[in-house]
Amino acid sequence: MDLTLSPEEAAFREELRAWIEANSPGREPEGDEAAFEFRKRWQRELDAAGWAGISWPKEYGGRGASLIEQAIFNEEIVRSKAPPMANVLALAMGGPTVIAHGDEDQKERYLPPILSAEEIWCQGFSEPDSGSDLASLKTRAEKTDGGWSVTGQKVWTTFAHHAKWCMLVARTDRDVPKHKGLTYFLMDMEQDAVQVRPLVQITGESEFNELFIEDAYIPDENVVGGVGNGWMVAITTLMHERATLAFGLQVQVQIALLQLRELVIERGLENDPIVRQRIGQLTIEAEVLRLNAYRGLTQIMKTGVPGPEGSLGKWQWSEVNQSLTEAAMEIRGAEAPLLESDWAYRFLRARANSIEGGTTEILKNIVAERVLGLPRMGAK
Amino acid sequence: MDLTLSPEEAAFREELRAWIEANSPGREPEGDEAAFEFRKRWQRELDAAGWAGISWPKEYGGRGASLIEQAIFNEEIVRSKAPPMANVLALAMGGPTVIAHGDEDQKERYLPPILSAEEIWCQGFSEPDSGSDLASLKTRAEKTDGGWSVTGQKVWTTFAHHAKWCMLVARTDRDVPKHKGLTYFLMDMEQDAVQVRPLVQITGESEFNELFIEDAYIPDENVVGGVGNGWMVAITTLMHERATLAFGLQVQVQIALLQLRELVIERGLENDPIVRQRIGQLTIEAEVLRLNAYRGLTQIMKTGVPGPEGSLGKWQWSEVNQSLTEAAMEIRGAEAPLLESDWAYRFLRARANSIEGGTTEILKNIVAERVLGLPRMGAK
Amino acid sequence: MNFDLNDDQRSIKATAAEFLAARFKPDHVRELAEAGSYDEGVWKEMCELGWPGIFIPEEHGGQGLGQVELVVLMEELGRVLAPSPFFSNAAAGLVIQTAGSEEQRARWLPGIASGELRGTVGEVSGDRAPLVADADSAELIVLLDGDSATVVEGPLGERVETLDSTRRFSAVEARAGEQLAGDPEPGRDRIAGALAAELVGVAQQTLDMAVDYAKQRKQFDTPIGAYQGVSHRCAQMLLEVEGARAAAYYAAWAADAEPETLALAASMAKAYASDAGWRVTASSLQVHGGIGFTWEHDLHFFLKRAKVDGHLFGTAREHRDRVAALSGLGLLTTTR
Amino acid sequence: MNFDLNDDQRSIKATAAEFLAARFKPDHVRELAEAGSYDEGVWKEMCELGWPGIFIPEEHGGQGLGQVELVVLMEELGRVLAPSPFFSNAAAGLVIQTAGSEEQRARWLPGIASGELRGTVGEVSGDRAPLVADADSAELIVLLDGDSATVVEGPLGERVETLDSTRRFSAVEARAGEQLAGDPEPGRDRIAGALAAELVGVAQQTLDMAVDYAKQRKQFDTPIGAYQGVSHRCAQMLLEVEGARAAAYYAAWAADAEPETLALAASMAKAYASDAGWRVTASSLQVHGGIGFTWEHDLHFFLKRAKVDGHLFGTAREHRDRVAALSGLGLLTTTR
Repeated sequence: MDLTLSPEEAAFREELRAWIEANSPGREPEGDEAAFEFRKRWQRELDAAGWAGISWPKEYGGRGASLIEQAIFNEEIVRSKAPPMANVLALAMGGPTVIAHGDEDQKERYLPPILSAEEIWCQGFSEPDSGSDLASLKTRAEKTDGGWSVTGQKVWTTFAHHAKWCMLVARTDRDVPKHKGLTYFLMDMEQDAVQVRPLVQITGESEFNELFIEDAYIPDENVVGGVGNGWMVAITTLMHERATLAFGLQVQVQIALLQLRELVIERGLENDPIVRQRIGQLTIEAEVLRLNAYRGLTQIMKTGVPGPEGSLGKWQWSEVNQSLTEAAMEIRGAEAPLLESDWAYRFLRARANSIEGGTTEILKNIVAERVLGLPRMGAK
Repeated sequence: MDLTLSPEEAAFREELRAWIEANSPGREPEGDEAAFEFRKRWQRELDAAGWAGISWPKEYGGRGASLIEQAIFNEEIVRSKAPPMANVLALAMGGPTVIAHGDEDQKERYLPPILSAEEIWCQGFSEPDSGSDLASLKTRAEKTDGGWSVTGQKVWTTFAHHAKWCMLVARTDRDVPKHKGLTYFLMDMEQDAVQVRPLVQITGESEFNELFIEDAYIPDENVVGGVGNGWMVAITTLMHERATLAFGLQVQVQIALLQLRELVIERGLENDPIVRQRIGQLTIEAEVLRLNAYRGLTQIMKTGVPGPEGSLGKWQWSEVNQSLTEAAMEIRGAEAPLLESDWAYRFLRARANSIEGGTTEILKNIVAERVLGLPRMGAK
Repeated sequence: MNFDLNDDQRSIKATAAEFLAARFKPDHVRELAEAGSYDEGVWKEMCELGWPGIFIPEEHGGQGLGQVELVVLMEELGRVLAPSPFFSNAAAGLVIQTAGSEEQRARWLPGIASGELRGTVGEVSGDRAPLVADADSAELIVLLDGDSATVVEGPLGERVETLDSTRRFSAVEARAGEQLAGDPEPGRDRIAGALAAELVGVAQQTLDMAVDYAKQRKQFDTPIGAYQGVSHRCAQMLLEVEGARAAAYYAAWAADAEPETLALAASMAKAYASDAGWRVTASSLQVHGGIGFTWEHDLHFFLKRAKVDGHLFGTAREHRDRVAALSGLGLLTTTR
Repeated sequence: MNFDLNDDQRSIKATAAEFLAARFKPDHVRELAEAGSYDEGVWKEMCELGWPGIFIPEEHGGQGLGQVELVVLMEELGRVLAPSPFFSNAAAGLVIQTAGSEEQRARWLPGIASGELRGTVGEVSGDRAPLVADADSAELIVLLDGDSATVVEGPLGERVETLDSTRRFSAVEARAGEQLAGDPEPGRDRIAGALAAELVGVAQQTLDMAVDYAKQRKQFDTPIGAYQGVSHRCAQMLLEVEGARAAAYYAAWAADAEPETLALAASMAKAYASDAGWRVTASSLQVHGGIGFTWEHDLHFFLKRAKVDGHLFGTAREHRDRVAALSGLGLLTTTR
């Protein structure tokens, strides 16, 4: 057991810190378009300096470093208040999925423009009627000459309005049990058959989109992992989502906790015993979240693949973040309802944490069945 | 809406208070046998003065008063620190079940000795393998000449060692779906075929017993509600359990809360903000419990039968009582582990609250399905 | 003893429910909320029905009913999330009625009862009242500061945006005005109790929405309400809604029939309902899943109202502490 | 960076688990608990294996390993609920090793390491230490009182009965003795961390029991573990066990490798594990239903140990407050 950085890891961090300090792009501009362009430029700079695909293999343009170094990178980006990269879904999920299940042509075609942010990716899994039950999705792909014609609706699609490629799961065979008839495609978003409509959230903002797809064309060579294997390929994407993105989330919790402590001091509540219990508990839970994130990485590095334990981290994160933002409301007292503070926004936004990327109910099912080995629901 | 006592109710309470003050039997003696005899004597006195079956019809020896008066009686007994009556299960559950489902002979035979505590009753529903799933019980009754021969095992049987009669549910037909093959019997406990073994609890005490029944004889006339109707009759018993006993439980919570406040003062913690929040919350929950108990009575008086809402009260009571005893442990701090205080016992005893008389999981099912009308588990 | 509404109260409830369901359909409430405005026509109708004066004595132009009847209306108004100055105006009436001198009551209550003189109440903290409902339209603003209540002329203050866009708030600077003669505490307790009842309505509505959705929505070929993860959550919501309702009606009854227990009962109701309101509406969102997180679904308006109500006229924490103080070493509360 | 035991530590863990499973079978533990006694033979074996000195430097007769190795043993001891003076003796060693002068360490540590001179630690509150494990058999009693630690000769005190009959406690009057030279705080933190690890073992065992039972026990023709009411509860137990384990091992690592974060890490571990230990064992009882409430089932011994451990060397509330104090406005903790 050794929680200190190895000399290589320490060197990596030092180099990265120095580089970020020298190259930090400053404050993000206002406005969605401008901010996104800014993030793309920032990613190009990171990529040029070899920081874009930390844990990707060298042969595909990555750094070939360990997941620990990937985690250090994520921590340092947040810590330094540098903006995130533009192509986060492709870097964390799409790329690793192509690396795991794509053929050589696909790897050559898709991976470089992911790293350079030339081609942004989005994820088309969820549908209005198949939230947690992914395998029940209804978007269908009909075979045509040399490709597929896709029709359906997707929802909760981040970055869809910026994206060139969509990781799309669609039904290619309606005559087999529902998990078996799915195929994983890379769909070109630049066609009229794909319409993007922003989805306004309860916060008033719109991070997500709906996709309306009508007779979109996808060539055969854009099938990843083979026709009918979409379920398995999609699981790879989701496992990477929970394992890798979760890491960045715990860092954000640490930052939010710092800000919450500042709020407590600002309000003169640092000696309020009830507030202290609350902050103490949140500090402990955030630390446990951080430790479990590292334990998770250690596990993945040993076994090679993210396991169902990643669900624990996502679940715990959602509880800590909800509890933290509720604590901020309590600390703000009579003024908590005012929208003038960012805390009111964060408080509302946190309600989605226990739904997005797997509802807590589904995560508990996964933990119960796949980690604890309890019988599946409905088993006799 | 009128939460004041009506003139009749107020007069009832005054009369009762005066009577208890004049007739209070003093402290219960030590030892199970002696204490039980004491409670029997006390019940006989109450019965002689017309206080034993407050809400039972006059024709069966009761007072013919309302459930509100029954509730007032229960409150006053606890408030005055008088001992409980000996035959609680028969008064609250067995008698009302006979009144609802028994024939005239049965009413005449069984009801008077319940009131006078001449014949104590116990309840034989639960079995080791059929805790929440009552209908899966395995104790079987085979038809013999003029009666039934019963074999099986029962558990969690309070007062079995004092009891003359057992409300026994047994399977009389194995060839029909499980709810349908049950029959409700009154089994004579005074036969060698019925062995009683005390069941030691985690508290070290034994309130409950196991019954080992081997070829016990029950005559035909001891079937209540007809052969094959045991499920329906048993539900009546359980409804009365949740509706009526719950009332006494909330009064006990009020008393415990008083003692907890005394503990807080004794420890000099009355200005500790965390303790105050805890006590404040418990006070509120205990009050809500009390109010809901009265609302429940109002409902029963309107509709005539206890409904599934009684499950809410039992569930809420278990949470309040567990929370209250845990608070006592926190307030006792470093000395909480010591057995010298009664709080340590109560704390352990409270763990059973969410299991006995219907687990919280089952109560939530009942509320979800029967109050909210949600689909049954496993529904498609 | 009868823990149930009497026939008159039940009839008020049924009439109010019907009226409000017709006037405040979800789409209309959404329109008003998005515009940050009220429906003045419906407010006029309410005035014609005598609602603003329901608890005000007949001698002052009211209906001469009590806090229980007010609370019946508040619950129903919460159920539809009525964007309306009803609450702020009633709050002013409650304080003036309980703390005003005979002359002050005679001067102000008739206008409040008829809706011709609109009032509101703000709680001062430091040198301002940060969140005063409808101070931008009320003609009479009662400022509560510790144990004093001062009446100043409105409209006043600066509009502020809160989470709850179905109610209009302003920040008002503290200032001198006409002092009310009596203790404002009982009035404040009645206001807290009225908010508790509004929270009951809000929570009940989101529970109903969750139950309906859980019956229809299928996942893995099964209605989600057949999963204990959802059904037990709904049962918990019911427990809390019923608890809040019992506490809110008890507080209302105490205000009318047993004023000496009002302070304790009101704090119990506001503490319990503030927690329950938030927890139940948040639980309903979890049952709804992603759709509940969208602006186009109505749920969020309820969630936000519940959260904001929880912070008005004392948070749960403040009221819990007061309950601890008021219950002290008190004797066992038995049946009254 | 590697958040996992190294090969040596894994081997210690496996050996300890095997040894303890053989020596402390449930029926034997029950026998000892009901008699209120320890198995002296097994204690001798532990001494022969060098366990009492696992963290004590070789120059003082120990194995020269660290807090992580001690915590590995504590977790395994917790798993079988070993009735043994191991913990109390280790506690004395931890305080003397960190707060004793060179001479004091040389005088006492070898006896503690070999088990020939048994020690224990009591926390004084007012004029007595109300709960000192094994004070009735220890020859050396360290009394902690604020920032002073005093060594007095044992055995001492009066046996007291606690919820946990698998451990023997006495109340000891405060008295004068030989002062330890240094600050007892790091020693106390190591003790709290060791208890956190014991709680992890206790909780893990009851989680395993719950999962096994949930697979076998059928109700309504279905294994109860197929109901979300039970399966989600078990998932929650796992979350808390894993959280407690992460915090406990981190605190142990900090003691060995980064003493400046020990205080914070130890308080985090003890607070989290005290809550988790109690909640997980209580949850296991709920999963077991009635059978878990009987004396004849083993579960209650675990539940009681967990509750009592939660109150030793600082309750969750005390440690949480200390976490708040120590984290203050501190900077973000990034990877070390």
